[in-house]
Amino acid sequence: MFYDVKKVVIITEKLIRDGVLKIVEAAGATGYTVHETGGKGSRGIRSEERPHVVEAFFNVQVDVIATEAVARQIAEEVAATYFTNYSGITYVQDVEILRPAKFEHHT
Amino acid sequence: MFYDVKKVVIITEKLIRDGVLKIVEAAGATGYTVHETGGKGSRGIRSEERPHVVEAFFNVQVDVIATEAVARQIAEEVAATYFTNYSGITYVQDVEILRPAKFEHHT
Amino acid sequence: MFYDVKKVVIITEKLIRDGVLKIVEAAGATGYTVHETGGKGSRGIRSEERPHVVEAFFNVQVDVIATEAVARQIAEEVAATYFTNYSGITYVQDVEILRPAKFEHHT
Amino acid sequence: METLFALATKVVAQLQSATLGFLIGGMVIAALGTRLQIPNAIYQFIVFMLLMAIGLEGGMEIRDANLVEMILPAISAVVLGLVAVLLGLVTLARLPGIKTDDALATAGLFGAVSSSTLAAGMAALDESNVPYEGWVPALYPFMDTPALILAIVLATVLRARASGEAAERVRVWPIVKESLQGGALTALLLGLALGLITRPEAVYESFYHPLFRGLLSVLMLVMGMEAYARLHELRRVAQWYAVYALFAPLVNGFLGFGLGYLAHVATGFSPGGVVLLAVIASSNSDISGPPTLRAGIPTANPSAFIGASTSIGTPVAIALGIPLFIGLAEVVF
Amino acid sequence: METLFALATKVVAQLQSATLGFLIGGMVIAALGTRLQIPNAIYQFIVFMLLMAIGLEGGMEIRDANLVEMILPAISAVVLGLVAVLLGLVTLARLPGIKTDDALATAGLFGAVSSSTLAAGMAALDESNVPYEGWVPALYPFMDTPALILAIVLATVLRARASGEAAERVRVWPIVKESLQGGALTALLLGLALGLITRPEAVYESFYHPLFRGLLSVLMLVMGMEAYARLHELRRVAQWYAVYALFAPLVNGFLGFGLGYLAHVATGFSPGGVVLLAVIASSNSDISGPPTLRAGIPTANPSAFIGASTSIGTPVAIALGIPLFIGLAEVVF
Amino acid sequence: METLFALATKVVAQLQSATLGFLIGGMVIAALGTRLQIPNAIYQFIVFMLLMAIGLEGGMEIRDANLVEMILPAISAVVLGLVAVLLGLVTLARLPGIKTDDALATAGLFGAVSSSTLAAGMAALDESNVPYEGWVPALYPFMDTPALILAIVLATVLRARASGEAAERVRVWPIVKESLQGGALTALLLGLALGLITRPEAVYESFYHPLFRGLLSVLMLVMGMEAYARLHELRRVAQWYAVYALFAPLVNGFLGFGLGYLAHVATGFSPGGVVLLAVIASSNSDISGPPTLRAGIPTANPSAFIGASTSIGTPVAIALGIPLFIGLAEVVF
Ligand SMILES: Nc1ncnc2c1ncn2[C@@H]1O[C@H](COP(=O)(O)O)[C@@H](O)[C@H]1O
Ligand SMILES: Nc1ncnc2c1ncn2[C@@H]1O[C@H](COP(=O)(O)O)[C@@H](O)[C@H]1O
Ligand SMILES: Nc1ncnc2c1ncn2[C@@H]1O[C@H](COP(=O)(O)O)[C@@H](O)[C@H]1O
Ligand code: NA
Ligand code: NA
Ligand code: NA
Repeated sequence: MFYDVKKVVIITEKLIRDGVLKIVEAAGATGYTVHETGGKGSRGIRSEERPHVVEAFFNVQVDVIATEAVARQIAEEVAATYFTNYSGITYVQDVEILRPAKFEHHT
Repeated sequence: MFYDVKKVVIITEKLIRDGVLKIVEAAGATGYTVHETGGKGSRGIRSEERPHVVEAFFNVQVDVIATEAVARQIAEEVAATYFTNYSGITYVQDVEILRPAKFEHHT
Repeated sequence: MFYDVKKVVIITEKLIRDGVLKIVEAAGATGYTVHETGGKGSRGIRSEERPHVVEAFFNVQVDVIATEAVARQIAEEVAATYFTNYSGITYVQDVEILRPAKFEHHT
Repeated sequence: METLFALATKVVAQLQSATLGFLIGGMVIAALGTRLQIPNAIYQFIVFMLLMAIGLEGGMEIRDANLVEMILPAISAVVLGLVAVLLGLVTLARLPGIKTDDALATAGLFGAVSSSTLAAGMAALDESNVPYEGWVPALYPFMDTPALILAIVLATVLRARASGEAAERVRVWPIVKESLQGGALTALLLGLALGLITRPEAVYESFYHPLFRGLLSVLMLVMGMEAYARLHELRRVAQWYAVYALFAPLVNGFLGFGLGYLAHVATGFSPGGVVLLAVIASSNSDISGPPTLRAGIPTANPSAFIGASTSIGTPVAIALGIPLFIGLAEVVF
Repeated sequence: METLFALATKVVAQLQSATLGFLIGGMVIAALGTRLQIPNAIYQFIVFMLLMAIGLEGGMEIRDANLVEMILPAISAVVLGLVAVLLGLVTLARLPGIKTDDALATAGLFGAVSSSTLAAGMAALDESNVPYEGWVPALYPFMDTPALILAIVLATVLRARASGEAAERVRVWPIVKESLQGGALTALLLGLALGLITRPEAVYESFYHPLFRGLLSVLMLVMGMEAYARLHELRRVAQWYAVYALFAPLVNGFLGFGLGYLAHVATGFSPGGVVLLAVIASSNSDISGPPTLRAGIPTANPSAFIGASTSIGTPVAIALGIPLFIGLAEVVF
Repeated sequence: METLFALATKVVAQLQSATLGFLIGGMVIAALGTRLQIPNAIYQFIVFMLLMAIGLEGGMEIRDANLVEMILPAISAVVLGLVAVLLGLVTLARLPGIKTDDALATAGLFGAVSSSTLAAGMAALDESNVPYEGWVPALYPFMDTPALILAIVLATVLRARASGEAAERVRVWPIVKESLQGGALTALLLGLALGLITRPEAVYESFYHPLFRGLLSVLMLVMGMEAYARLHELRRVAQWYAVYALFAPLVNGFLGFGLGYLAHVATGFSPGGVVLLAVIASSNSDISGPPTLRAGIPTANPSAFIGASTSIGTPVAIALGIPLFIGLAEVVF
């Protein structure tokens, strides 16, 4: 049996990773996965290969599987908190999972 | 022309990567893509950055594009085989591809 | 408010990354994200871990969020230009984003 | 009394050693929240360099060594690995709230060997000008592999017995292979082979040997930072693991000293060799043991065995064990 | 006239130094589109090695140093860091089209310290056989942290005043912590502590010291390549940043030379120490300053401060500043 | 007869060399399924270090060298690169079941140069105390670039001819650039320039030179592991590639020895230089050649050229070629 939930993806500066993860956990997500990436957007190229002479100036991608409400809240909160001063994008996708209890907040 | 197929994603301990890939290939997938990741779930934080003093104790993410039947079978088999003793999650998504023959098992 | 757009993913040899990115930018995408990956497909295993004794012989994954038309055009153009001689796959997915203006070409 | 005082003085003097300083420094900066990172690639390369150096020297020494002298220490190593696991089974596993699987995995780790502790022991002996046979570090696999195998076999057998089923025959060879294929042991064994067969003197003297001590200092820093980082895992599990991790290195190490002493009397094993055997016994595998055990005893909780080993076992073996065994040797010999 | 000529000769001679060659070589090959990459892991490790070496030597020297001699130079370092930021506020920030936040972040970076420039200065003094007190490089944090803090505090206060709100009290301690937790400063401070407390002579002489110059050459190559790669960021912002980046290292450096000279007269600060203080003042933080500023002044545009610092400030400090201050010392002392 | 025997003895003696031991050791542990990995970052840095060392030494030597003596060897290098490709066209390309594109790409790789084989050759000459002109390793690009260009140009022309279309003019300059921008060649050329223009003696003697032999041993291990890992690619393609890969290094090497000998007679090229020219000719590009060829001849199957080169060509050149050419030199000179 597969169940419908959401995946929210945040791609942003490594520098604010910890802030993003705080929002993710506070919203009630049960976990997250982090990738190191490079990329280009409105604020220029960030590379994961070149020596990071400037410590922490490249991208991370955070993927969170969560219920629809939690996922949308994370996307909106991250964008509202950070995307005026820091570069980043966020998007939400449909996913089907097997163990819905694993992705619901244990209160 | 785009065709509808599925993507199954498995995020789990690097240690069991080879076992997961065996299931993927046995199910008839024609390929896979592997990412190194870090993350947090029910069993604590795994980081891809810190020295892996403990060899092989971080995460890999395996993405497989396959027909719906194959994708669901991979998700279920990986979960049944490994997720009692090892940490990990799996999910399935819709994707559209161009060359359907490339993702069907050649028997 | 969330808006529906597409994500196109290209997984191919690192060697042709710059060519792929040119197609991405020419098609009007406003940005992209690049991951280093390993994988296996019809042309054998590529690993991101082993020393790349052969410079540049492993995979990159390029993710582009764009309008449907742009996304499909990128997928088709990359496949037509490169996938006869180089290994690679491409697929398109639905995504919901927050700031549609960010992903439309500024002309 | 006087000897006890001499021992204490010796132990305190060792505390000023740079090796130990880097280990403790690593813990302190991690506790202070540093963003300093030794990249994983560097860490892996350092482990390779140290074990290749140990292997090469061992191989070159064995060429001219009296093989008979090696027999007793080698047997001692095997015995020490096995005894450590059995000791864990009759102590840790019997404690309240401890699962047998978790206990056996932990005892397996403490029976196995740590390359970082071994290298720290070699550096400490060099600093104290205590000579030892160059092949002693090569006893590593003689203790490591048997400990891991015994832990996995016992866990499998006891689990089967508990569930009332006939125990499936444990296939030992795959475990041996898995253990020897680990990065650290491969480097050691390859170094041994190259030291025995080829003429690596020039590359050893110009590269592996002079870099040994410096690379070790970086490794100590990493181990210290890791010890702190893993503490939170230890907090998730029963406190008995912390208690075990405090005593097991010392008990195993004294057993090693004892067997080494017998070999000293019987076949002239050097005092430095006795100390190093004790250090190896005292050490617990922090690199390649955990995945072997995770694969071999999948039902065991990794937080239990890794936290105990990395956060307490290794610091105890290095900071207490090494000075203690060196001090003891100065008193005994 | 004659002294000016002597100065010019000295500066030209320095241009043949290998250190500078690697820096310029890095720019050239980047401009030619090389695919050569020094892996990030290697870069991070080199920075660690250099700062650990600097720290260890500083710590070992401080053990036997006359602490009174260190007071004036240390105070000078703090003053230089603060003055650099204030100078930026009354020059760069007043220029047309320059946002105050961007100007303060840039001035903070130029007030802070670059480990690569510092290491290059040490190598240049060694090549010229100019001795200096071993603890001078350890003045690094005395200039770095105050500069970063002042820039962030001023930006916060001015922003509040501009928006008419009561300025929220800036909490200084988190900024100090954030700054000291950076990888480079941690390595330096840990090295200092280990040099003071333990006996790292052997590992320093066998590892950190002999590798210093070579690792520095690789770092110079990286900095050169990075300087070229960041040029495009500089092109996005007002040209005043380029002008500022050209003059600030020299102005800050000469101020450093001046204060150092006073310490020379007052408490016998060595000529080499004066030069090194000037080099530290002249340098601008290219590694750990930027994220601290990015976090502390989030409204500032990183393209402005990073481009100016990495692409112009660092090359100017190394290629012009260092030979200039060494030449000046030969003329003055 | 006697000379043949002397040659054989020499070759066997070389088999005990540590360099070769690491290469073969790498193959063996890969075959045994080791999990040991030399991280990619370390591998890339080692290649940089070796080629920078080669470049610096070459540059410093060229400063005082008689440029006339360099002319014949440099011309020989170009000729050898071109001849190797042409030989591949008239042999490999004519074999049954071999596509011309694949054959040309393979021949281009074997005409090009391997930095690892070159460094192994230098180490072997040093061990045998055979001196050579310090600029000989810098002949690398004189052979490498022409071979790659000729292979790509021929493939393009022949493909056009086969399809009946007018051959599009092949633009040679982009290929030259692409080839010289590769990481390995950049390091070599930058080293040359720095050696010529600046005074890198101190950093060379304290860093690049003493680490050379040790880093080479690690590189040999990587090449050995890689040779084994690529074997499966070779199995996918016609066996003629394996046959070609077995003979081409020796044929190309003997041609190199011959031309070098002529230069010896004509302008006094040293015996060690002759050997090194043979080694360069014998070597095949395993690092930067493949992507240049993949981009230049996209229709060629990489499994064919990479398998042949990495799994057979390089081991043959190092394990057979180097001892053979050194032995030959002892007999001839
Ligand atoms: N259209 C896009 N598609 C995919 N990734 C993007 C896109 N735009 C931005 N990004 C990613 O988000 C990061 C920050 O974007 P920005 O805030 O536009 O500078 C970039 O470095 C990319 O990694
Ligand atoms: N809710 C989640 N969203 C995204 N990734 C997750 C989530 N939960 C777990 N993961 C990933 O799966 C790994 C294993 O999870 P667990 O089995 O819960 O420890 C974690 O380390 C994460 O990388
Ligand atoms: N079915 C698949 N699912 C996921 N990734 C794939 C699949 N097939 C190919 N790939 C990826 O695309 C790369 C090139 O594939 P190919 O052109 O088939 O050799 C592989 O190395 C994989 O990373
Ligand atoms: Na042990
Ligand atoms: Na400064
Ligand atoms: Na060749």
